Amino acid sequence: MSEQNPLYQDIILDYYEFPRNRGRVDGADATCRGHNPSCGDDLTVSVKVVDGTIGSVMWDGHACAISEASASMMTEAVLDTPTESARAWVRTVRAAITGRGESDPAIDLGDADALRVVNNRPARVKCALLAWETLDEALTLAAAIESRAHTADGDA
Amino acid sequence: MSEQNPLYQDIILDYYEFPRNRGRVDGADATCRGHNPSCGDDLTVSVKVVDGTIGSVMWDGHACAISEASASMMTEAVLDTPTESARAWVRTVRAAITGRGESDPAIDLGDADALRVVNNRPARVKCALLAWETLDEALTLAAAIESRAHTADGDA
Amino acid sequence: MTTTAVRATHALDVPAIRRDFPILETIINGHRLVYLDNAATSQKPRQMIDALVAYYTSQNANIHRAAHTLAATATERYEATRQKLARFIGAPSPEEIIFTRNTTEAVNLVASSWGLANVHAGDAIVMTQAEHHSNLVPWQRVAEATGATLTYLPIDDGGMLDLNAAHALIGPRTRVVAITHMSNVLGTIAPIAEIVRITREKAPGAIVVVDGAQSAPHLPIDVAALGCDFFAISAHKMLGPTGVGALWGRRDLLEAMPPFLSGGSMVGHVTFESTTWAPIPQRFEAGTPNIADVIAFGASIDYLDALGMDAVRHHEREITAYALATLRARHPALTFYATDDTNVRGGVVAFNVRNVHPHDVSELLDGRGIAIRAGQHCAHPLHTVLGAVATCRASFYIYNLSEEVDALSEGLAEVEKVFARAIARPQA
Amino acid sequence: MTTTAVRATHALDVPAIRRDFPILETIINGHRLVYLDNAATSQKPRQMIDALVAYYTSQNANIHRAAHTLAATATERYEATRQKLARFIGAPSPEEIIFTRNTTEAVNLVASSWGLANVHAGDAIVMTQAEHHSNLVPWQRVAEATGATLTYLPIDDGGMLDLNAAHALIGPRTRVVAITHMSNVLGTIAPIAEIVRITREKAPGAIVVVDGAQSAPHLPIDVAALGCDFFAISAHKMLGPTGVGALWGRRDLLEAMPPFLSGGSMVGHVTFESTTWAPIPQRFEAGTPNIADVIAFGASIDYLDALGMDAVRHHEREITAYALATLRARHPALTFYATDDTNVRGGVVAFNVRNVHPHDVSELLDGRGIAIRAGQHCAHPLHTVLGAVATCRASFYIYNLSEEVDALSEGLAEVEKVFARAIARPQA
Ligand SMILES: Cc1ncc(COP(=O)(O)O)c(C=O)c1O
Ligand SMILES: Cc1ncc(COP(=O)(O)O)c(C=O)c1O
Repeated sequence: MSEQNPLYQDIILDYYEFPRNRGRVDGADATCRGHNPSCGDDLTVSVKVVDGTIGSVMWDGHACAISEASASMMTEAVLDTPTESARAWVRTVRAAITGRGESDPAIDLGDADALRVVNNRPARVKCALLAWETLDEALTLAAAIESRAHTADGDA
Repeated sequence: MSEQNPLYQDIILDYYEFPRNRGRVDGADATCRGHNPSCGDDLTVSVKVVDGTIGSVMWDGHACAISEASASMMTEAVLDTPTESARAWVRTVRAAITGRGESDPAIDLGDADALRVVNNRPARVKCALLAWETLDEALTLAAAIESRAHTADGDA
Repeated sequence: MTTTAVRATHALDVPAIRRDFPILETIINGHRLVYLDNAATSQKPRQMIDALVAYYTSQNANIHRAAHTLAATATERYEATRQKLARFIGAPSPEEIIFTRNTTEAVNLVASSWGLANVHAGDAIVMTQAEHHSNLVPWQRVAEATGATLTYLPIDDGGMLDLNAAHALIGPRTRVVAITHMSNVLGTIAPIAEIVRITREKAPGAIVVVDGAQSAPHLPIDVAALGCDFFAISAHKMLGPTGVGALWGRRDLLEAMPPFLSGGSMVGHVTFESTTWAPIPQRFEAGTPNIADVIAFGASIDYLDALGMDAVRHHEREITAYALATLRARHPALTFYATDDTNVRGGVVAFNVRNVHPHDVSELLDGRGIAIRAGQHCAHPLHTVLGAVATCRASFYIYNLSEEVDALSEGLAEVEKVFARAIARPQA
Repeated sequence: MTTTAVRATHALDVPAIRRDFPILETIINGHRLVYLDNAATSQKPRQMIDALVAYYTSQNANIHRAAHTLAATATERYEATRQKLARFIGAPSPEEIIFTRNTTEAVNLVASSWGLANVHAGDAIVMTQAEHHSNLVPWQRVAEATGATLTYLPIDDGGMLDLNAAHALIGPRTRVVAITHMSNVLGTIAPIAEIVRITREKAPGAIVVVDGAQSAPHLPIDVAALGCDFFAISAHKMLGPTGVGALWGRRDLLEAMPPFLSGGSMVGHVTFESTTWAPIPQRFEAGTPNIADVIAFGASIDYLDALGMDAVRHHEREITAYALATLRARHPALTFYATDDTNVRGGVVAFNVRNVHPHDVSELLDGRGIAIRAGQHCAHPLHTVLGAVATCRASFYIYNLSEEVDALSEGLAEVEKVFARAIARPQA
């Protein structure tokens, strides 16, 4: 661990070096790409929703250690949870990192609590949030596709 | 006369207040307009050349005291002189005012010598030269018209 | 900011303000500078100059593209000015503020990006007779490129916009209404909210573009209350550095507009084949912006904020009224071109001395250290309307004293002495 | 200018130079700043900062339009920078220099004014794979507007322009050759004179536009010797203020070009119906220019002139060679992207640490006060060619010391320690 730089805590480096759920979900309901043009972070999140619960979620791409560690943490946190709790996770991580918005008191961030190190570092906040925001988008997309499918069913 | 400002010598004010040869030459060979967009000086010089000599020359328009005085001085200086001497006058005045270019040692500037007051005043040099430069243009134009007329004669 | 010039009341503490402007100590031709050319550019408080020096001596870095500390700090401070300016002019969001070089570039941005995409042959572009070239020539070019027609709303004898004419001339074909908030020659203030109301009623598809170059430095501005679509300013006229201007635009319009200049920083992703654009405001800020000056402009806004724009306006009404009364009383050979009513005018005063060219007036005043402007003030067409080849223009700001009006009057007395015989003649 | 750093010999007196740059004393995260982000923007000598302060505290006025003393002086000093810059880059005449905000605007000016008027469907615009977005996106937009095609000259493994490809790809349909003199990622120098020769032979109707943003600060420039048609620079990369750039263009081309932005100062005469344009360079400088910064840029040019651009180049070759040798020797996990031959490259060094994202490298270096840049450096397409998501970039200038290269190396050792396990894996 770096003595100078609190960003690179063991837990973050560990997630970076041993990525969890890296890859693409086969037959994903939604796949979204998150891009941070200023530094080149580029992550893709794919997700499969089964009966309102996140059945599979993976991330892929290349980004900085904070971004990639955060992406692994994200997949661990929301796998097998209802999409509503996954949304609550996104809000809670966002609140923890930016100090803005509501957090869900029922959620214990666990390892993801380490992401707070980017507090007050605007340039790194984007990195830490990238996977979470991209998940959020993917869930919105999945819901939209789902509801369109239902409407189509109704029409048929 | 202004104690503060050497520009407004009696001789310049006199020319300004009692303009010489102001108006337009009837049946002019060439009429040119000189414009100084930064301050709004706007002078028109018209000239009639008879047997290579300036038979009539007048100026018209509105400009600052230096410009207008200079225009009156110009008409007095070159009236009834051969166009070649008029050109030499233009060069000599230009050299006196800007310190650049050749002057004709045979020319005694007379009243126009007062225009030297604009030396080192780039913004006013344009004013003092405006009528002279415009005369220069008018003479060039008159010569071009004349030579075209001759060519036309030759062709006929 | 801690300025010594902050006052709770409505009156500016002008002597305290003057101490913040080092240039006011300058000696010009043997006299202490009397700076009455504020419509051309304002002078600068040491707070702005100090901000520039601080930036270059301890904070300088390129922004937006790096994570190193200097760059992150510079980015934050650059964006802070965007927030300050948004608040200062009542813009709903800082993302609606685009930094440009000056008002001229801001108007060009609208004319080129919105205008070329939305104005069509047969459409009408409506301006006023009092426009500065910067809010006129770009629209002439749009008209030429698109086949639109040009309409100029007339001004009346007091230099005020003729609202009846606006009612008559703004109509369903109108696509752009481009209008100067405060004339840089006459000082008169256009009734923008009323023009917007007429435009919305008569020409719902039209945009209202306001040239705020002269108003933002001198009047409290609330673009939301004005109701216009675009508002353009220049920092250098409002205590800020040269090289910075801004365009405020309504978010929905900006978001639908194609880029203006292109290059670094305004893109999303670039491939050899094609390019996606960044969101606003970055989409309209191509290349390395004028970082230092935008940051320093923040100090100028702070300064005006601390004075209070109501107090600024109050001071200018007073000094303008004093100037008009003094000059009219003491100098019968002067012609003025606009109403004296300071309810509807600011501190720009155009005049002429009978039979004396403005250039000569300004020359003689300059000999006494008094800086006014002589010429056509980038408003050639207006001068045709006024029937004046050129005009003299004195213009006031927060640091001007009534003593400086007196100095101007004494200077004009010298002009009258030098040109006594010319003035005695009837008007040429 | 009296700089303590002037030397008659070929070696720069770097310690003396450093005393002219106050920011180099700044403490960043507990360490003295090591500024290696010069390709993004250079730091500023006190001579430039002093010129700014002097301008705002005793000379500030708008230019070109008034006869009062301040305005006349400001005009002269503004024009003096034009003369200095013309001399500095070997332009035949100061009238061929147009001041812009930055390189980006300079390229946009050519693309918009010359390009839209002269490029037609089926014409080819030839660039290189190494272009900065600022010399790429504007040409993509010209192609889109006109129906022209885009061709990119490839670079070889050493990051050098492939001249054989230039011979093959520049042809009779070529109308524009737009090329970066020195790559802002690779540091490699393009053989401009040779490209011009090929262009004149193969495509006599084409213009050669050179992006000199990275070359003008670091190499002696002689546009007449290069033989190109346009040359664009940014002052902020060459010791000057932000907010100033310049375009040099061949007089006959500039004189035939329609205006770019329009408004005040760039007109001849304006009527309600139409407008005539001012001669060059005024035609291309609409509105109040960045007067203060142009004047201050004059001090930066004086500073570089006093050092001598040969000496600047010599210093940068030395420090670049030292950096490449040191980093290659001590850091086997580093990948570089260009030739080490300092005959054909300048002091911009892109690299990557195996399996470590550039953002993390720059973050750890920043913790030690070392400013480098991480990302795609406004060259997305080039990064595709390099097969790198992003790169780290260290870039040197006149004030950099070999000790700073050593500090960079120590910082990279920390990166290697923190990311030891990731680096030990094979390349991802
Ligand atoms: C090669 C090159 N071209 C163009 C630019 C753009 O310069 P600016 O951002 O000053 O317009 C840069 C720098 O960012 C550059 O390095
Ligand atoms: C009313 C008005 N509009 C536009 C401008 C143009 O401003 P700038 O030259 O800063 O672009 C000016 C000032 O010159 C002005 O007074």
